[in-house]
Amino acid sequence: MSQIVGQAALPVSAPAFENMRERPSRLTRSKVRAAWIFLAPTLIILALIAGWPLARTIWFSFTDASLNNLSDYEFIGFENYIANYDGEWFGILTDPAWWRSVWNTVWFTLVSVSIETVLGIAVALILNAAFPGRGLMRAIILIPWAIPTVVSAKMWNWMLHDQFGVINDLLLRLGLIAAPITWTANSDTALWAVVMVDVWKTTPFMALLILAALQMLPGDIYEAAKVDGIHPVRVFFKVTLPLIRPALLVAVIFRALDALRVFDLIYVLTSNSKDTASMSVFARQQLVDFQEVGLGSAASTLIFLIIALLIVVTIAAGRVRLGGETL
Amino acid sequence: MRRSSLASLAFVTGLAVTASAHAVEVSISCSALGQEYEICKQGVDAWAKKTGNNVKIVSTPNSATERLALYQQLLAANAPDIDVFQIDVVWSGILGQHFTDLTPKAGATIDQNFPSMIETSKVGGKLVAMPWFADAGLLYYRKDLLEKHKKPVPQTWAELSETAKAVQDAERQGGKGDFWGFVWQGRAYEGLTTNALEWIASNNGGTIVDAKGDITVENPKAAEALKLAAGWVGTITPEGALNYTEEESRGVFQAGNALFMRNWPYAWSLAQGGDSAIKDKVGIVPLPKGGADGRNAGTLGGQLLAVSRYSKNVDAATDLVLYLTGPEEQKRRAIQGSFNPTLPALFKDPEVTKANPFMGDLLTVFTNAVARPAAVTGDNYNKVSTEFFNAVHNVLSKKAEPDQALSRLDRDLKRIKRSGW
Amino acid sequence: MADIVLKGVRKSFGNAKVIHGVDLDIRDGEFIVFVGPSGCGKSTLLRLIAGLEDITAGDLFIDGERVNDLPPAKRGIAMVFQSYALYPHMNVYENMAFGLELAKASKGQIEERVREAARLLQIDNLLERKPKELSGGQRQRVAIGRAIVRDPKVFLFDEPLSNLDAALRVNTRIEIAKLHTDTSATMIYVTHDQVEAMTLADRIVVLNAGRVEQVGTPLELYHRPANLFVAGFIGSPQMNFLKGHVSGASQIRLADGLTIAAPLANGLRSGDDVTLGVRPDHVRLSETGLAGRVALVEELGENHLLYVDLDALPGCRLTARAPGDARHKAGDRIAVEFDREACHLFDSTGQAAQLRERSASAPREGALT
Amino acid sequence: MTILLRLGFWALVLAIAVFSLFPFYYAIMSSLRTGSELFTVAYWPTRLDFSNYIAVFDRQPFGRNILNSIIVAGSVVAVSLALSLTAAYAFGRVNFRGRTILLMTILGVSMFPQVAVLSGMFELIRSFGLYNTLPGLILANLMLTLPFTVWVLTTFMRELPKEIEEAAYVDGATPFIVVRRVFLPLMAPAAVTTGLLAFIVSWNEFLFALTFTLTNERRTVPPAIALMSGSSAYELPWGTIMAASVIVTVPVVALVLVFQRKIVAGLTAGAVKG
Repeated sequence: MSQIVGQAALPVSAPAFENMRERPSRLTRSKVRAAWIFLAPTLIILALIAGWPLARTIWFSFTDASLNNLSDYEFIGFENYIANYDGEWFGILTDPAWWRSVWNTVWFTLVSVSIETVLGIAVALILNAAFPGRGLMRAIILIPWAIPTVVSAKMWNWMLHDQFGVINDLLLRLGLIAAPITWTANSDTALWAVVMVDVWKTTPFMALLILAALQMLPGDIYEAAKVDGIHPVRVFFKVTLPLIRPALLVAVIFRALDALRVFDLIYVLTSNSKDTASMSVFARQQLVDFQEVGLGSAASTLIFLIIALLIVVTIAAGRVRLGGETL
Repeated sequence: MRRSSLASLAFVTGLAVTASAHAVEVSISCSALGQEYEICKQGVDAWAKKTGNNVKIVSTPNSATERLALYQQLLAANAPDIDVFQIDVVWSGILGQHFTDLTPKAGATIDQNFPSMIETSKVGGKLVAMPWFADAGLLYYRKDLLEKHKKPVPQTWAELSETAKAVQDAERQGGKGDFWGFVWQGRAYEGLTTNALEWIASNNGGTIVDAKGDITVENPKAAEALKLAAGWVGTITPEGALNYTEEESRGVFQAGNALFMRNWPYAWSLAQGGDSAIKDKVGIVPLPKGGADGRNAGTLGGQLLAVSRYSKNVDAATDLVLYLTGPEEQKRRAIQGSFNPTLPALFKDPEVTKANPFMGDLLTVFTNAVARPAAVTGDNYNKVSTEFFNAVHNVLSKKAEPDQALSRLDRDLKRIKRSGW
Repeated sequence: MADIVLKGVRKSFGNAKVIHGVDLDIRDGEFIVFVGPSGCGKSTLLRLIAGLEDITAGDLFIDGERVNDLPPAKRGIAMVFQSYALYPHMNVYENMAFGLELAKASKGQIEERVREAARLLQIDNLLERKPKELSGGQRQRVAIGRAIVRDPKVFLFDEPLSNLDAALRVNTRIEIAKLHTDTSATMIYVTHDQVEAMTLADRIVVLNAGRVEQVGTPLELYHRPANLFVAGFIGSPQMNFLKGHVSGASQIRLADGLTIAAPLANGLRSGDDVTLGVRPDHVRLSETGLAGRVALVEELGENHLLYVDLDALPGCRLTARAPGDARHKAGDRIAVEFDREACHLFDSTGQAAQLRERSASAPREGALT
Repeated sequence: MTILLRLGFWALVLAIAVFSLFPFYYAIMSSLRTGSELFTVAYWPTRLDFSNYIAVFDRQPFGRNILNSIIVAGSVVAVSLALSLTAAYAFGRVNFRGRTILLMTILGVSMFPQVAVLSGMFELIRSFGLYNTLPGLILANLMLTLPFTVWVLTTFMRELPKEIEEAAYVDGATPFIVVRRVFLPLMAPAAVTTGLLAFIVSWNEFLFALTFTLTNERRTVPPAIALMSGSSAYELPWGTIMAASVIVTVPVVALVLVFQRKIVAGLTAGAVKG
């Protein structure tokens, strides 16, 4: 291949510049070839472990499959999404419980990810400062994240218990509340309780990623800023924040992805009524509790579409550089 | 492990024909750990010893919904990994098609069980599981406090409300600020269905869906029962109870902070445990009636044993199920683990009543127990139950009036039913 | 050691054309400097030679071999980057040894070459240090050392001194010159600093907007700039430019009543627009010349600069350099004149129109007629 | 002024520590108590009762569960990092057609709720014969960690100075050598951080671990804890669960303490400029 190109290219006599297609050099070609070789294992593994289950889910969303018998189903088009029988509308898109769960999820994501981002930056900035015991602090902030969600959700459920929960006890002792609050039973406070636990649990994730970004910043710009006598707050907004933005956005995107799929926290902490259900809780209920693989898959596909839409908007708004070009 | 290698050794050495016919390995999912595991293991080992087979116990999630999800996953994939499944009474309709019909093998033993237990084990005329042990909702009360305040054990829900209110007020005045009258399971989950079904059934309000499959839940009796229950929240029941499961309510009760509790029989031995604040101060009775003309109705719970269609050793597995659900084993379990037998005869067995003095009283509870409409709604039971507990939860949290909630529930259930369950 | 030939080399990034067909012959052992303003494509051209960018069209030969398709390491080149590009996780020794190691040189050979290069650059006491423990000048030496050990046919320097302070810059410049004498390898050096270009180069290539404006020895470029761009780019302070047009057979008219006698070269006709260029060194103060006002005086010690606004040419500010301390101050009225033979003439397209023969015997004559 | 600042700083550090640690502290407290004690609030241990800790190891092969978790999480991290470091080089430093689409597709994998892919994954694992094996779990967990590690490392890879890579090419390195000898060491802080986060993701993973294993000996820690039960169906062995949680948190803390030195400032310092 390279030989042919080499020979053909020898008698170059200034061809029309505009019509020249870039003829990649050995270096570029070897880089591109290496890139594909490097990507191949990742792509193969992802195609293998994700491709089939995902394709299957999307396919099932157009069928009436039931968990009881997955081999016997019929293709029913968009009926799981929306359908009309005898003047009455059926399908997820007409189900108020679904839209309620969408709203719950989006609200939860917006609130918790915002709080986590701000707190995460603060924690990361503190951990980035040199002080004795910094290593220990790093370990400490990771503890909430290290406790399995299965456990920490139950733990908080216990701590938030209205009768013998330690949170109410503390607040009562501190005189902040007059009577115990029924944190998780009341749908008004339940989602806030979920947000609180989520913030407690995943701020370390944000903090650590932001910390890594901070650590990779060159130190001299800070020295320059110090010499110039710029106020630290200004330095943060004008220098630090723009520089860590790519990493910050990736952290936010992945947190948002997780938050939009929130399941265990809401499942364990709240009463699971329709008022507090998230999209994933809804999907799981259809899929597992009701054996409606078709409906559940449709809900999952809708979750995928909604998340994809939100992420694309985020990426566009944040102007994340994807492979050089701005999306 | 060692056993199976012994078995294969036997195979190699030419004892093959006879040995392999017996030495199969059967795996059973019985409850995960602790005392229940021990008791299960003893029974299983006894059978293994008797038949020469191996039994592997597979532990499954403690939470009912997670366990059901796991079962569905395994069964939907036709996986032969578990031969014998321990299932909840309300799952027979959902999972029934994956299980073998035990009728021919079980034969006469079927009729020795509580009819309600057999009813719930049947799907489309086939016996898909054998009853293993029974459960039913009970009313726990504080003997000492009722005596102290000179109140009788309530016979109706109305009486319970009054007594609870009176004692609660008195106790609170006596300095126990966080004392409550009555705790139960109000979280929007299956437990609420069992609780609410007790209120409605005891008030002659039916069982949501009747045996013929007709939706009966929209009726004044049911609305009346829900109205009463909604009145408890915030007065004799903490608002937090709207997110309580069994353990949270037991927590409040066992800490001595409640007069009444609705719970399953399991709480008895714990409340009587050495470190319990209310040891020897607790009594249990059937749940109250809805009124003078009502009835005592505890929701029927309990577990069944079923044999997977995909099992490679259906015969051995069936044998194991029949052994475990047989009178001998049930008696042993009743004596050693306080598991309530599904065979009425055992409640009068002197050895059993000696070990569990309260068990004699439970016979009436079980005979009167009300079954959830699981068998009749089949696949759709979870949907029915979910709609039901969501509707009830709305009433309890004062988001809807009972009439209104029940009428909407009726509509939603009809929508689920459409052309039939 | 190798000669390098570029034939019609072009480069574009997408639709943006960066190099517009460069032909260049670089002789074996020559020290070539690419200069030009930023964005002129000089770094790109160097990276094309290095193989770090793909050549869009045209051919590149090193030592007679066409190397368009060869990866950098196979071209027999070594490169010193503006930012040094040291491997931060390796110490100095490892940094210098990395290339040899990849070329599968023996341990002893690596050791010998690295030590020798280090001695040459006087960094043999730093071999164990990590880059972050070095000063800027030391890092630059390591970067050069990394190039030396590979014993390349061609050295490529991409503005290697621009991050150093003035004193260090001069020192390192001299060392690079010495390196060239010692190794007699072909060197290509990119800079925007004309002092570096003038002092180091055998020949300078002046680039502008992706085109070669002129190639020549430093003095050729200084004395005989081929066009307005080169004339303006080489020499500091910049050459003065006076606009005018050809009047008659041998006169250039700068303004009404202001003409210069100039024997015209062929090609220019009466009425053509031209530009007259005079270097500040050739502008003399006089009693009688072009009258003007001193706008600004800059004292440089050994000489001084006067910026003069000419009365006759409004908007034209002339720079003059004179030795010693200034005897004038801003606002003073003075007159200037310049030698005719020191003048450069450019036609309307900016090309040098008239290369005057320099003869010592040419009569010195006032510009003003 | 500076003293005030310092005080404020330490107050902040303290606040963060308390916020992070209090629930964990409460878990330790709970793990030292049994029975009805658990239903009362206490801030200090009244007595040290380690019976819960003994029970954790007594009632199930918990040591084996921890080992399984370490094997699974460790392998997942190793595989994820190995794959995503090379993939990040491709995404971050090479211009090739379809790069953006591929990156978005990889992100898309993370957009399906876990429960939706569960049954497909279940069939897949079974068809590979990996049901109830640790490799099966490792494979499944890659789906959770790989998109994340690829994206994060790509971002960091892009931030590295271009000249260092070019210098390596001039020195004769192949893309693979560039990744291994030059970028890998420079990416250490990011790789350690990402690896740590991926480790915890895998360490905490519950749904796959529960569904794809059947026997106690093959279970990882989260399902093992979730499957702990009291002596009867409804009783939650709170003390034991808390004890188990405390035990499993220790390895992670140790891991952080060991690796946090790698997360140090300015590994790229001295690479460029002066």
